[in-house]
Amino acid sequence: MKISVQKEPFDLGAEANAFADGDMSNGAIVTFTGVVRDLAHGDLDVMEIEHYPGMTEKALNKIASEAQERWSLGDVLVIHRHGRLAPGDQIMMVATASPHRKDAFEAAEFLMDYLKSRAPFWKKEFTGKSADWVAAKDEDEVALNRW
Amino acid sequence: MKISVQKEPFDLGAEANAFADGDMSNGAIVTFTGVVRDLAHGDLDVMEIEHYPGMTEKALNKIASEAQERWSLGDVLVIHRHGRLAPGDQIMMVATASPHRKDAFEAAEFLMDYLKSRAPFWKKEFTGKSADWVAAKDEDEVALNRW
Amino acid sequence: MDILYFAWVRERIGLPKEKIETKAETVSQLVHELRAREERYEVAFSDLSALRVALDQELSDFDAPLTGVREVAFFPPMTGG
Amino acid sequence: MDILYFAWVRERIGLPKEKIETKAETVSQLVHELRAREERYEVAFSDLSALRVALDQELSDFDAPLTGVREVAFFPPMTGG
Repeated sequence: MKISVQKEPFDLGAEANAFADGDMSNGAIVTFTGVVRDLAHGDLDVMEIEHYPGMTEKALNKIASEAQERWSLGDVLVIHRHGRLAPGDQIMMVATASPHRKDAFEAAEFLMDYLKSRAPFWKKEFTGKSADWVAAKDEDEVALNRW
Repeated sequence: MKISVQKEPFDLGAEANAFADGDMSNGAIVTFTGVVRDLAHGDLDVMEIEHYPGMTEKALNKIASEAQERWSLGDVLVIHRHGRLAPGDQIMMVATASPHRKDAFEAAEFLMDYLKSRAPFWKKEFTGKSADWVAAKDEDEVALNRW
Repeated sequence: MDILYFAWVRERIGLPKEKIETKAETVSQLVHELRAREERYEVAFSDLSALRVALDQELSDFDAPLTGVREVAFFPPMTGG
Repeated sequence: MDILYFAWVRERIGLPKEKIETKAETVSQLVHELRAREERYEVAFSDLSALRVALDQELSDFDAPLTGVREVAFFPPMTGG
């Protein structure tokens, strides 16, 4: 299990290869990567991600351990950035390995659903004229009911 | 949309990075990678994948196009190898990009479910003492009912 | 008409491809003709539920008509992914 | 006891962290005390449904007891991923 909370960019390809190479016995590998996007207004300059040092690592470890208990998984990877990011920058990724594709997919979706609303990160969007905290979405809270 | 049926290995990391770089406007990127594994007996030497040249490319294009019609997707990638593979070798990968994580996940699962039983590939497993065609699984046929 | 065989169907019949002249109007009639040829065909086609058929590279059914079809392929259920 | 504030709660209160002495037995009592201090606290805590609380870095509830707790954090619903 690798959990990383970091300011620095990560290399999706290098992380995916390292994850796959480290887990040869599982036939199914799923990755999810989140990218800063500018859906709302088309004028996003910067996204700033605040987090709660200490609690963040604990929360991510707990979420990843719970995934390993609920599904038949090999390794699990969670990387989440904080600090200033620009549109197009990769914010986070998760990876799961399992003997079964269904488990790998479900565990990755579970990790994402929990990351969205149970890991202590907060996003603030800066445009030329405003700076707004991103509001939590009801649908993200609802998504947790699935698990 | 990139569809590749190839004998050569592919580089998961390089493919994932190229896919992500080619699609900056979608916030959610999912990849699935299939690896040759030896679950049955622990003595797999080689897996040989036969396919139906011509039909394979058509079937993969059709599956990928259907995914793009059913979900809100940016780019879609499908790579599938044929020929001789050893345990630990990567057989295939799919990648999906979407503004929404749910769409990216569902489309990737859809692609996998259809690849499993609607793309003309057949696997034969060689061990020290036997050579057997892999039987299609009922559960893979059942998985299609979801879509 | 080109007839293609894949996986264990190819192995049982002993060749990947052959050209045949046929008046069969449906896939079923074609299968009937092939089975009558030799034992290796009889064996390969003995359980149609274990076989799939593609007409001109599109998955099809054993009832399907062969009108205009140039390529027929027989194979076991696919195991991709 | 360390009190931490994040995101707009931090901005409204104007500081990320403070040490306080309190006899509050639950989170609710602590919130009540803080609200009585100054208007910026009153504003930040005006709608508890828009807030979350963590006790010693574990998500908790406003009814939870503070016995033995060393670190309380207040913040809006999280927006990770």
